[in-house]
Amino acid sequence: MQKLGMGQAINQALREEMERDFRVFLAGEGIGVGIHTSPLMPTTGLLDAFGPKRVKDTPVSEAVIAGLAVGAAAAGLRPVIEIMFNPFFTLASDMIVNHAAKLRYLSGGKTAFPLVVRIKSGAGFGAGCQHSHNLEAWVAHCPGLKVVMPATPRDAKGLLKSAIRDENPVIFIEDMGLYFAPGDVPDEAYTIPLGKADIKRSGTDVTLVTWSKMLGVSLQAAEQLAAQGISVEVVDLRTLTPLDTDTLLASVRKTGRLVVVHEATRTGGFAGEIAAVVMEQAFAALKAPLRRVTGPDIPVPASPPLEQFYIPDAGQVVAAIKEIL
Amino acid sequence: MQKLGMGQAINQALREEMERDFRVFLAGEGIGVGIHTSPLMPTTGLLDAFGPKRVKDTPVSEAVIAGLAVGAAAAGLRPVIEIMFNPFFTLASDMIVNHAAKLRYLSGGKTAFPLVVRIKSGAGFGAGCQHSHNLEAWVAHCPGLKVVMPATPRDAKGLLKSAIRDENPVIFIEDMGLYFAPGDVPDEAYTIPLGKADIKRSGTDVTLVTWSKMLGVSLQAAEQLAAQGISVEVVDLRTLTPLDTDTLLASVRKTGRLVVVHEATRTGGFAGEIAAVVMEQAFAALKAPLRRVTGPDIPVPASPPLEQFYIPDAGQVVAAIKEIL
Amino acid sequence: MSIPKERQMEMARTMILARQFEETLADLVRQQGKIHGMMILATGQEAVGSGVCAALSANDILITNHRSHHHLLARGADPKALMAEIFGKRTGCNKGKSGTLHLAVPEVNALCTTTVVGGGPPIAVGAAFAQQYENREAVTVCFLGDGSTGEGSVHEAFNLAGLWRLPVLFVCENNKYAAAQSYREHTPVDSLAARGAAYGMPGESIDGNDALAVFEATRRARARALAGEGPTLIECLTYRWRGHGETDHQLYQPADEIAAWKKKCPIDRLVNTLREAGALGDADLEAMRATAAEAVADAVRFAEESPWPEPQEALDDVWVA
Amino acid sequence: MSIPKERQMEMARTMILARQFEETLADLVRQQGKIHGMMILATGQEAVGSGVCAALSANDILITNHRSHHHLLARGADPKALMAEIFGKRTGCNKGKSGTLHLAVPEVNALCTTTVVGGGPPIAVGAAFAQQYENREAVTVCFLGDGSTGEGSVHEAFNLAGLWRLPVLFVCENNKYAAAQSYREHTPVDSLAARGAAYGMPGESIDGNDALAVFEATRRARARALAGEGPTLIECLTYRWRGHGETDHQLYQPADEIAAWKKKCPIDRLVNTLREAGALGDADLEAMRATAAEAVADAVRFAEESPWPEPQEALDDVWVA
Ligand SMILES: Cc1ncc(C[n+]2csc(CCOP(=O)(O)OP(=O)(O)O)c2C)c(N)n1
Ligand SMILES: Cc1ncc(C[n+]2csc(CCOP(=O)(O)OP(=O)(O)O)c2C)c(N)n1
Ligand SMILES: [Mg+2]
Ligand SMILES: [Mg+2]
Repeated sequence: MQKLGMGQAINQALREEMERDFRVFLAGEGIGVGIHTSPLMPTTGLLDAFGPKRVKDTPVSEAVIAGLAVGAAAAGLRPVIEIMFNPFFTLASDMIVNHAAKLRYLSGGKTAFPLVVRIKSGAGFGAGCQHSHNLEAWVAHCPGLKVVMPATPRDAKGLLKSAIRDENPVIFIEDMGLYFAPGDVPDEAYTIPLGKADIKRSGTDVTLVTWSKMLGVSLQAAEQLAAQGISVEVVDLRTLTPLDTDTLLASVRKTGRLVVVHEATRTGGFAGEIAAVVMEQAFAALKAPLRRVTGPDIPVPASPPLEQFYIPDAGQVVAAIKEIL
Repeated sequence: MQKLGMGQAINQALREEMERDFRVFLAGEGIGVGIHTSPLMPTTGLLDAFGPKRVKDTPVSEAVIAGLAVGAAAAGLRPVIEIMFNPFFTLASDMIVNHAAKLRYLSGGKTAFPLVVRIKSGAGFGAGCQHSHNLEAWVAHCPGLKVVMPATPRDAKGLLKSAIRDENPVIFIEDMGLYFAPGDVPDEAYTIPLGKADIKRSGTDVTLVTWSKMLGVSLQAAEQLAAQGISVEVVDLRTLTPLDTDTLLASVRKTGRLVVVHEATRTGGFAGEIAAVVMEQAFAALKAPLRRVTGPDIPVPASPPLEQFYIPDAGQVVAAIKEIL
Repeated sequence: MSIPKERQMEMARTMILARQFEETLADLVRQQGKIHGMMILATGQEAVGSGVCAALSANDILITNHRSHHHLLARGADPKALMAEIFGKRTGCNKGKSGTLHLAVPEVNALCTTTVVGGGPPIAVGAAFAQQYENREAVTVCFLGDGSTGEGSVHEAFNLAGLWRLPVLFVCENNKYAAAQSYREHTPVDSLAARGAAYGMPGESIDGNDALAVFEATRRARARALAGEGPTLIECLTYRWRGHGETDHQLYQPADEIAAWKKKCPIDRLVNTLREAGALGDADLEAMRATAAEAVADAVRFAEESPWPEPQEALDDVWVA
Repeated sequence: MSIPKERQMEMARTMILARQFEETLADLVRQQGKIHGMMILATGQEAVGSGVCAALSANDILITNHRSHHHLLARGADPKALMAEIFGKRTGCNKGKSGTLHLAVPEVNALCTTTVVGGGPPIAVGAAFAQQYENREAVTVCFLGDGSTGEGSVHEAFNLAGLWRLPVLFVCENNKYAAAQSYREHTPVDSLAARGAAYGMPGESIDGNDALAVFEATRRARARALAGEGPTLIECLTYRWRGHGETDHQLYQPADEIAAWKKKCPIDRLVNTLREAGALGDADLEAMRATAAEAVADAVRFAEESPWPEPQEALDDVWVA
């Protein structure tokens, strides 16, 4: 088994899919010649491996990067584009939301837009709110888009490969805080299907639903609570849409308690969707109020102590769980 | 008491605030010279009344319309801009979300952005999903923005006046389906504070939370159920953020049952937030599962029967309520 | 290089068809009230659609905008399927999902119509990229309006197309208005074509009511694109006879301006040229008109007789399963 | 019109201050590891900030971008408050909310710094609109990079400024790179200034390492703007000595290119001109350097000694109550 960071795992997925299918190409800002040369970054080395025809450095133009993907997909290619930081998704959002997500429907099913939008995301690198703004709830509210948010190198690789092979537009959100920590990645070829959550830790007292970087925080909390005899089931959604309601509901029916953890700001975050689904479909099983552990309703501040305050930590998760036990 | 459509009520609010404060100006596409001359539309006649200096027809350029508002607000004016249809908010979203909402925070409270973004919204006019896409959940997920969605002419006028006087950026979403039906509007001057929900009908058996055009559907349903002895309390949020949790929770604590009705698509819609708040803070009072009545998870289709299928109706609301009684 | 006669005849035929198709639509909306929703017509601009499409090959891709009927009919889309779609019927080319505003007809390589102003050019850049990537002997044509050049997305697309020398033709229909706003109220310069220079792209301003000039400009630009010389911006100067949409009162369009442009009718112009060249006799013209009328009548009949979609069908076609 | 001596001295002073301030920052980040996050420096570009700001009045508004220290110092922002902000301290000009990337200093009418590339021009258009609306005797200056011209928002802003003849100066620092991408890899034309023509706006390309030329161009453009003649695009040709940010390895910048530009140091250039004109002696120069060094040392001391914000303070400043 290889040990790879999530950046490297993504790099492997891109490489393998590009080797497999000539129609796959990459476009984005600084994905070929970049300012970083770390081998841990997701696109390092791909320009050398595949050449400037397939690895396209673009101008600073998020709308046309996204348009490039939409048009190229319509015309038969399989674009994988990168949005450098999540807040810049706004600039691509017309192309993704009004076009990639809708044009197939508008054609009555005659066209398809098999494209992947990789978005680098997350707080924690001190650049402030114009670089750090978790907007997964936006895309998860758009029929026609699938939304994937891996938490481990293994999942990232398998899910990205599925995303590239999917015939629908997929938003693939990568928390940059996960690029560097190594994790197990199988040596042999594999994919992981979209739309399947993964129980990263089983438990019986409370269901903790999370995704992306907050998985680590959640597992830490679960570990701490285990020492106190509290058994936490940690459900890593992996894919926000389509949402794996079966896994979610089965877990809540078992534990009767729900905590949702995400880094995005609270109000209007995707925890609300989880809450609604559970309250609709597993109400009878619920024994306690919901708790959300999320970023507060503020922009991400730049100063280190302020940014740390923003990011949810294991202590908050432990406290939230204890409140409802 | 005057009888005005919501378009006229908005027109009056704009007029009064422009008369009151020279710093208020309007900008948008076709807000001065437009293709429609109906006196029922919100900006009709304002160019004649205030001249081209204060009523600015712009090119088709949503990003700079929004930037105009951000910069003019920073420099001391009080802009009210219009986004012609909600899906085009995407094109303005960087300016609104990364700038209007964040720049005050980034300045450490030294600057302020007193601006209003009026967005024309809603399904039902047969133009399809690139014109109709309810995206209030996006803006409600952005700290730094207030989000107002009036359901009656009276509320629209009073809320818009408050929005224009507010020192923060306010997103004011108008369902075009409400422009024409007349309603009571006080003759004397008044404002309605942001952040206060309004109980449009009191009841004891179930709390129905809604906003904007779905208020009408909800009241119809309540009427029908009243005839069957079922007492529905209809809470019109009016402002999504800041959310009036007091009114919301008091109602649910009274009735023990919650239904949320919105026109936006279901997954990731703002009903999730309502569900989460209730499940967190009024869990003990809940007697039954949540029901959401919303647009289905599809783009808004153009063909009349398909579009009708998209829009939630009173029958669906009645059925949802009966399921949880 | 002269224009083959059959191309000239094709242009006349498709212009007449587009005119009749749209006049019928106007009547269906205004007099008969049979069609729901916005109705955006291109009456007076037919030479652009027909001139461009006559110069293309089957492999070429079309990306068009909210004012698209003349493009699509010129490209050979089936009038029945278009009409049924505009009515919102299940037999429409997009099963009623699109309506008149976003007609997609991949059968004739018209891959998408977007009604987001400025939405087309970035997508066209993507389609042209695919053609370049796979060395297809083909170009992409993108129709855009004068008003759309206010959108940043158009600029981004021009810039990337110029930079990567993509095989794309930006055909700008400058019909003097963006909704109720006249050209110089939305753009600070007289020539849109001149903006090509800002992107290393030739820009040409032509008489958009002269189908033959449009054809020639398209042929030249297409040849350049196929030779790897990159994109071209073609500004077609034309005029919108009718309102922005059928509910528009056109109060901002001076009556004499409309009248003057009606005198420059693109159909009369081509027909007269062909007549003078002896290429088109009265009988030919009558036959063309009759064929068009029949096609439109058939289309309306087909649309009216077609069933509405079942409400539940709204749930289909979001996803590729 | 000659440039008042005191202005020339001011330019020399602020350039020297900016250089020292940023060299100290580089050291704090690289050697001392005392500052967290991105660090984007303008070393080599100081003439742009200083030349522009020396030509402005107190009422003029500044909108700047991610590479802003030289603009803000030239504008007269307090080095202590800037340094403390860059450290993330509570005494920073933005209480630690902004860090180095979005410094806002309304005290000197620098209303906003946006690190969204292309975000500044639309906002500058709004500020200039306010000035025009209230007939203020003032202009807005917007700094932007060569790479930012790829963004559609910049085009929309240029178009509206040209259309409404707004009193705005778009000062484009063409430092030859947008992150790792060289100018001709992101833009298909040689001159950005020439793009002004597409918006009915004069475009001027000047030597951005010549503070006096920058001053003159700014003065001219400002006068035009105040006379109601609208915006100007000033392209300042300059060069980024250091990497895009302090973690950049600069592998894509040829060593001889960097060396050649270092020979064109904008500070040496102005200093030599002033020396030759007899306006600046050795002692004056030494004094300027010493004053700058002291100001920077004070700023660092202030920043280091200042308290961190309390975590809960993150909750403040979102709303006007
Ligand atoms: C992004 C966006 N903004 C606004 C509109 C509303 N709108 C539809 S067509 C139009 C005018 C477009 O003018 P032009 O590009 O000249 O095309 P024309 O209608 O003249 O063919 C406007 C503003 C839209 N559809 N999309
Ligand atoms: C919208 C957006 N896209 C991408 C980035 C990442 N980024 C930051 S600076 C930069 C390059 C900007 O180049 P230029 O405008 O020439 O300014 P310079 O850095 O050379 O001063 C990029 C791509 C960003 N900050 N904003
Ligand atoms: Mg037009
Ligand atoms: Mg640069």
